[in-house]
Amino acid sequence: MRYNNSRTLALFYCQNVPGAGERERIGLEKKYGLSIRFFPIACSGRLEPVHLLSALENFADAAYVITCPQGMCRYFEGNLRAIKRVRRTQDIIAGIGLERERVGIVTGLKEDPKTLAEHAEEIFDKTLQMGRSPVLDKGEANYDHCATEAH
Amino acid sequence: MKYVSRLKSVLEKGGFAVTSECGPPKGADPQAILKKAELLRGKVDSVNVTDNQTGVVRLSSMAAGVLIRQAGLDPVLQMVVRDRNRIALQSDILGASAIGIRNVLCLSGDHQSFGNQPDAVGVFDLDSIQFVQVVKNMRDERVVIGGDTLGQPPDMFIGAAANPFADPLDFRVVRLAKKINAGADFIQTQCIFNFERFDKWLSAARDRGLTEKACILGGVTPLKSAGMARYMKTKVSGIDVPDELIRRMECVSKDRQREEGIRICVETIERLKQTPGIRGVHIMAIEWEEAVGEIAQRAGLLPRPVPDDQ
Amino acid sequence: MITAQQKPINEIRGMLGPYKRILVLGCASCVAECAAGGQKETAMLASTLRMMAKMNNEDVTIHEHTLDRQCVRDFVVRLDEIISSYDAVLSLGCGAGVQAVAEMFSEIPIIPALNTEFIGETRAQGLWMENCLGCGDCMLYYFGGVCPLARCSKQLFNGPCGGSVGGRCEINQDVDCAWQQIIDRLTRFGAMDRLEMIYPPKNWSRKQGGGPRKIIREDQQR
Amino acid sequence: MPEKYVIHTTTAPNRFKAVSRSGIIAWEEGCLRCAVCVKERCVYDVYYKRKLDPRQMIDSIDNLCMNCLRCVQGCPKELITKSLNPEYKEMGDDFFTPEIISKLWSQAETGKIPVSGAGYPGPFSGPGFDSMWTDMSEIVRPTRDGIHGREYISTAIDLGRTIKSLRFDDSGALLAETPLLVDIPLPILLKVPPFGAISDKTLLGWAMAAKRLGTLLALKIDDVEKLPDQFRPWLVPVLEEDLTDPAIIPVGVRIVEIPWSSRFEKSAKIIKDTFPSMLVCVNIAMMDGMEEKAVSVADAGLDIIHLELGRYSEKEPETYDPRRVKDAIRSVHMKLVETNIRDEVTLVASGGFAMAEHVAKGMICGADAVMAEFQLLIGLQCRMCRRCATGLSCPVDIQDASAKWVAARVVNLFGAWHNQLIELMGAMGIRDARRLRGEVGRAMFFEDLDKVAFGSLGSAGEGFELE
Amino acid sequence: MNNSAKFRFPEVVKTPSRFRNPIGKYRLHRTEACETCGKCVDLCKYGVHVIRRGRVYIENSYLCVGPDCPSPCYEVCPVGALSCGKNPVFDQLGDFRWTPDLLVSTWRMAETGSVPLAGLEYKRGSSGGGFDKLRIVMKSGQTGQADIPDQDIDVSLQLNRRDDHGHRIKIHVPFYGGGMSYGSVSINTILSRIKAAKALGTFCCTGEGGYPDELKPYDDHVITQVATGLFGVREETIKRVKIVEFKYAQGAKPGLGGHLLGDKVTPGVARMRGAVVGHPLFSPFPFHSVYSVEDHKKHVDWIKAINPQALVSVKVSTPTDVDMVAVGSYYAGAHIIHLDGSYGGTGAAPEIAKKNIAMPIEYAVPKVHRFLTAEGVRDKVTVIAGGGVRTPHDVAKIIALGADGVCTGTADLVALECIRCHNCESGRGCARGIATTDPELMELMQHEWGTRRLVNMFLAWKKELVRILKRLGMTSIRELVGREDCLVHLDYMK
Repeated sequence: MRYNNSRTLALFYCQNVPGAGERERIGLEKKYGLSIRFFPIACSGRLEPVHLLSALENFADAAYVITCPQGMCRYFEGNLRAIKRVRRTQDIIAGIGLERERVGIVTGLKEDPKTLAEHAEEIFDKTLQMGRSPVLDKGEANYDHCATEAH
Repeated sequence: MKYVSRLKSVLEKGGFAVTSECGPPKGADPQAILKKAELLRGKVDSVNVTDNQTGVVRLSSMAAGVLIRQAGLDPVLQMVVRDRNRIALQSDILGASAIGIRNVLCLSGDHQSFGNQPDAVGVFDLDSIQFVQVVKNMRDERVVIGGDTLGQPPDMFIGAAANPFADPLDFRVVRLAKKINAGADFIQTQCIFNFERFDKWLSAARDRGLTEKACILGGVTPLKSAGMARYMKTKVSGIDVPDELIRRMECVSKDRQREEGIRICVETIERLKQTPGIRGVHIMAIEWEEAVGEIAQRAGLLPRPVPDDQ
Repeated sequence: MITAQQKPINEIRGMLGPYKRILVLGCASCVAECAAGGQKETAMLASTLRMMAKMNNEDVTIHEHTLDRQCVRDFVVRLDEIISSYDAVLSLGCGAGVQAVAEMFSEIPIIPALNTEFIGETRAQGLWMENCLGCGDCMLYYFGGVCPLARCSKQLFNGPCGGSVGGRCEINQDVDCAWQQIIDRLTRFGAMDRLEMIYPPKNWSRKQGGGPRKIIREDQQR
Repeated sequence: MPEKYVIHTTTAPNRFKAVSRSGIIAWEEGCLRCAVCVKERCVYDVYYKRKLDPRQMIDSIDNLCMNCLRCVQGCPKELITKSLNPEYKEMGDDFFTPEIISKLWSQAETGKIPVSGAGYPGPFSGPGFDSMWTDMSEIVRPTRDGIHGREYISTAIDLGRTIKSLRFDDSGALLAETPLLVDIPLPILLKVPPFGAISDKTLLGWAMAAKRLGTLLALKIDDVEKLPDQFRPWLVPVLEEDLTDPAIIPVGVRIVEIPWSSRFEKSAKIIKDTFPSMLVCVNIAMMDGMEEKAVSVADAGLDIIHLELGRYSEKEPETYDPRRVKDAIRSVHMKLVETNIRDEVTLVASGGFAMAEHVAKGMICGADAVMAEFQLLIGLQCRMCRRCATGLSCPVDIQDASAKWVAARVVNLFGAWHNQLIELMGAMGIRDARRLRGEVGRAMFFEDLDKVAFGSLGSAGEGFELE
Repeated sequence: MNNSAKFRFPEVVKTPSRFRNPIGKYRLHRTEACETCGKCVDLCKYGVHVIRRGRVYIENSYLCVGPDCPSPCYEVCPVGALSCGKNPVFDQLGDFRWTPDLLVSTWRMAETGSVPLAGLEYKRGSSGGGFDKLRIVMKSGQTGQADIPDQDIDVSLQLNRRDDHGHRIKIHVPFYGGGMSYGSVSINTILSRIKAAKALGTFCCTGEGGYPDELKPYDDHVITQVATGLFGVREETIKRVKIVEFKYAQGAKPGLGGHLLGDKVTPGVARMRGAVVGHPLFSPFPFHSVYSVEDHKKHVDWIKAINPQALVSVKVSTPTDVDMVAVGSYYAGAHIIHLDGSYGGTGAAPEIAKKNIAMPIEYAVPKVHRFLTAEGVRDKVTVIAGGGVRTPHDVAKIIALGADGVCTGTADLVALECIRCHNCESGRGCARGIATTDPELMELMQHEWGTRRLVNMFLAWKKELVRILKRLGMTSIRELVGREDCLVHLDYMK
């Protein structure tokens, strides 16, 4: 059951993304097994680089964020901040020789918002095209230091 | 006129070099420096010109060097990094070379707080070792810091100082090595009273092959009195005067202490002449330039070889 | 506030060289404010280093911990219980913090992860400006609250140099001429007379006259 | 206090961070690091204790925050906000609501009854048990001091048949056979839920909990073999089909459950013939006709009726509605009362009891005891996400939990329920749980009260507006 | 106090939040694009924007009324720098009974002395029953009373209706403050409530925690409580007051005793209650000396023997037989029957009790009113309802159902910026400095501020009650008592 696909994607998504309900999510989890770990968040602005890094460090081949469309954030600039933080994270991982694409952010479009399922599929396809993350061992996810200091 | 470094030529010919120093005056009178220089003429190969020694404002060492050069002596231009940044230092090297100064002694310099300008900023843009390297690069690679190429490179015999008596002992040899590796052609040491310590240092330097790479001139100073001996031991950091030497000074009457000082100095030079790896002496007769001739004479260092440029 | 920025990751990695058990040590004071060495940055750096180690198949243990202040012994001493588990400490403190930790734990290498920059002001979100050199002899009265030492590129004391044009410094169009600001401010509150005198050479002994400076306040001591 | 009145609990910490109702969103960009930061002034030190769990990506701040909003209201740059947690909102279902689930988590963790300040925050009333209030009396009721009290309140009940009267022969010897009874110290039986990431360790933990609580664990008959023999007296094997071969009944159990069918009497006879001292429980699904079935079980002289709301068992999925349980129990109870046989049989209900209050209310409606099932999972931090039922892995890896931890959590949970029952019974002036059964006189029902109070408030003619 | 001609209601003194960022329903946001044209500053009549040193700041985001705004700044900003949205914090405030709207509008009343201008539902919550499904029936358009000045509408209440030799006490508003003990709340909270009670010409109850000396100047406005623990009850305290309240039960935890956690028993609390510092205190349930109405009468007589003129109030919760209890209390000699409904506040109670035991006040009041009326004694006793009364509309509704007046509790605390986090009982107590005895936390609130907030809120309540009475065509709140015809219930409306 674990790693029934060869990649693991950590997917953080704003609760306002269409089709992000629990029911839909269970459907997606069935489809992807543990290949995608879904993390609904109250606002993409809640996500810090350390969350993305932690995901990459511990279990994920790629860590992506899906935000609500620009101008739709309940916190006004949560999704804008998320974009900056993702860029910063990309700089950090690039600095250690990881591909920038292992971290990314997708912003929904106001006019034609995609569902969580559509986003997930696109991002997961991208993930499959990447190699296995050199950070992860070939085996199990590692949570040895589960208590990472967060902020 | 083609100038050459007399110090360099003596050493290149395998001679035992003799240098001394004279401090520029606290005033603009050229005669003050020329008078001192005159006392040294024919007694030494080259004359160190100190650079605002102990942080006291004096006639510039560059100007004094020029005066001495013009008087036909071979100056060793002392330059401290305390007062000039890298622009000034490099520029002064070029200027010194242009007017015929052929020796430079690269120093950190005494801290400004010791002199009469305690409020001054201490520049210390480069340290002495970096400075040695910079001069070497200017001379050999024709480049200044940052990589710009020079037209005509300076012609400098590069010196540096070493103090075998400061702490930590083990690192003193490392520091000597760094100076020599940075490009020092010759080394003038702090004045030697404690041979036990000096020998340890020198033998470590020999073991590293440093005595082959650069010419080490042992520093000597004639003691004027027992009081001076005690003062140097206790008040001047980095100078080590053994107690037995102080006792020896104390054992003679006050009016004979100068004579005793010269005798000790001559003995020291004799011993240095026998020491493998020592290529000369640097006689620092502090405000007592008159003594230099006598010391040189009695130590069998005279006459000095006739310089090539004369 | 002291400002700092993280060193390039490869430089840090290089310094960590042979060490196997590393404590990444943050500081929750100034460097946290400038987002260089706080708890969050510490977690990020530790995570990054762990990833690097994994990528290179190195068996390295990296933990993080953040002190309230690295430059205060009372906080630093709390490391006493854990320090022996590590081969090296990677400090995200400012230079003062790094040295305070080093001073207390002489047996273990302390490696700086930051470049300490300057004493500065938080001008705007994400913008920090240098405005003090810590010269020990404040002259801001004469200069209308703008320090020519910190903010004039030439550290001039007696008025703008010939490079001041349109309120800009010759260094760069982005740099304000401190002297223009000084003059503007003094003019505004009618104190230009303060600039009539020749400001005497600066007394640098307050900054470096006696080697590293210290402040001793007996009333504050125990 | 005598052992029988107390359930000992010890804190059993969460293995995973609990999903919390809301979370702090604190933006760092623009943070001034004030000298007197509102974060440092947090009464609960949540910022100081902050940690990130990378497995769940849960920031501990969300669990520790007590919602005083002082940081939100104090941050000079208004960088801190509180937001509802999308995961929390989606937990469970409309019966096992997120609020109930998280309350059960904390009871299982601490063994303490939920206590809070301020008034009741919930809706005025609701369907099912939420439309009942229990009564109390101002003055003339026995004294008690709740769980802190000096007087004992018994929550023990008996399972099995009782006889209406005792008869003696001339010598004074008892004529009637004394009925077989199993007494349990609290009116709650445990039942292995129909789904869940259940491993042998989990089962063992539950059995340990049942033993420690002195109650019973109902489980599939095949699962009995997975447990050490020593637990047999606390297990109730459940047969899903009629019994033909008594050999499959594990020796040492005291009660066996069989399904109601047209042949249930035959199955029961086989059991009673083979194990004369064994109690037989008959499972009747909550659906039309259950009343008659219950009467038939009682008439057949069997011991226990298990009225089950058959949800996930897929037996009667369409009839599932936990809020009907109240009425189902009342209906069966009343039928048994009418048939004059109520006291001769034990009525156990299962399927609609999410909170301690439901136990008391279920008993008031007529049950002798209730069975808890999903609570056994929720106590282990289950979120009722039902991923396991669809073949997905459990987000809190229940299957990996140690039996010891499982037992401690379940004991804590029902220890807390026990104390809540005592609170409620104390307020009602009832000192014995057996007297709670069918005591509708000490309950108030929304429908009745509402109609009496407001039924006449119904007219607003032309030219009027409502405010 | 009896000389009502002299009494004047206090003026509203604007009293903003004691926190830097008051919480509002909407939130405005300004981007860097702002060019400081100042249009928004001019346009906004709520004072949201301010201009300072060449920059416009959003200073009072909480005053924004969102879509209710007649001239929304965010629609006219020439560079589109402004946007408006619901404050996300708002969503997670409150609960079914105290909705975020109710909390915020109560805060607004406590700040300004008026109901909110726009944007907030301040009349009812969303509990789905009782008050929240009752509506007041008003004649459309103007009524004859519209021309009467507000001050001529009488909202006062005579508390002694027995015509005995007890004090003749009139309260100038139809509500007084319910019991909150010294220990469960801070002295600042107590002082705020009692000072507000004095200013408004009404009373406030000490609860069962003693009678702190700080209250001496307000003796004429204090109701002191005698409860099962008898904490702090002394002859002297009984003599000092005009009203004594027996607490038989508390609506939030009927049938259970009181419980003050050890942490809250500070030296001051211990001294007041005659207890040991740091040890939890229990009030048993019920009075162990009262097993009948006759026993109860002995209690009442005891008070009357000590303080013959004192009015006696009997606080009971709401069991099925609440009507019997009320009648019994009347015959035992009580002046006031104080019914405490099950959904009221508390410093700490098991959740199982708060929700499940005894009936909501909306049921108890008509039951008692009808029974007392049938018994022919309704005019002889004052019925006070408490436990779940949150708004002036709730006051009007419960009076129309048969109460004479109401008793407030949670609303007072909300005015003091209680946020209903439900943590009154934990650790050091209320993190917002209201229900705590922690010296540091107590400092968060000063009673001068608290008094002004409470006065403001109750003046807003009074104003709203007057408005309701006028629309109902009444000149006195007495006319409203038991007027069920002024109410409809949405579930039963034809």
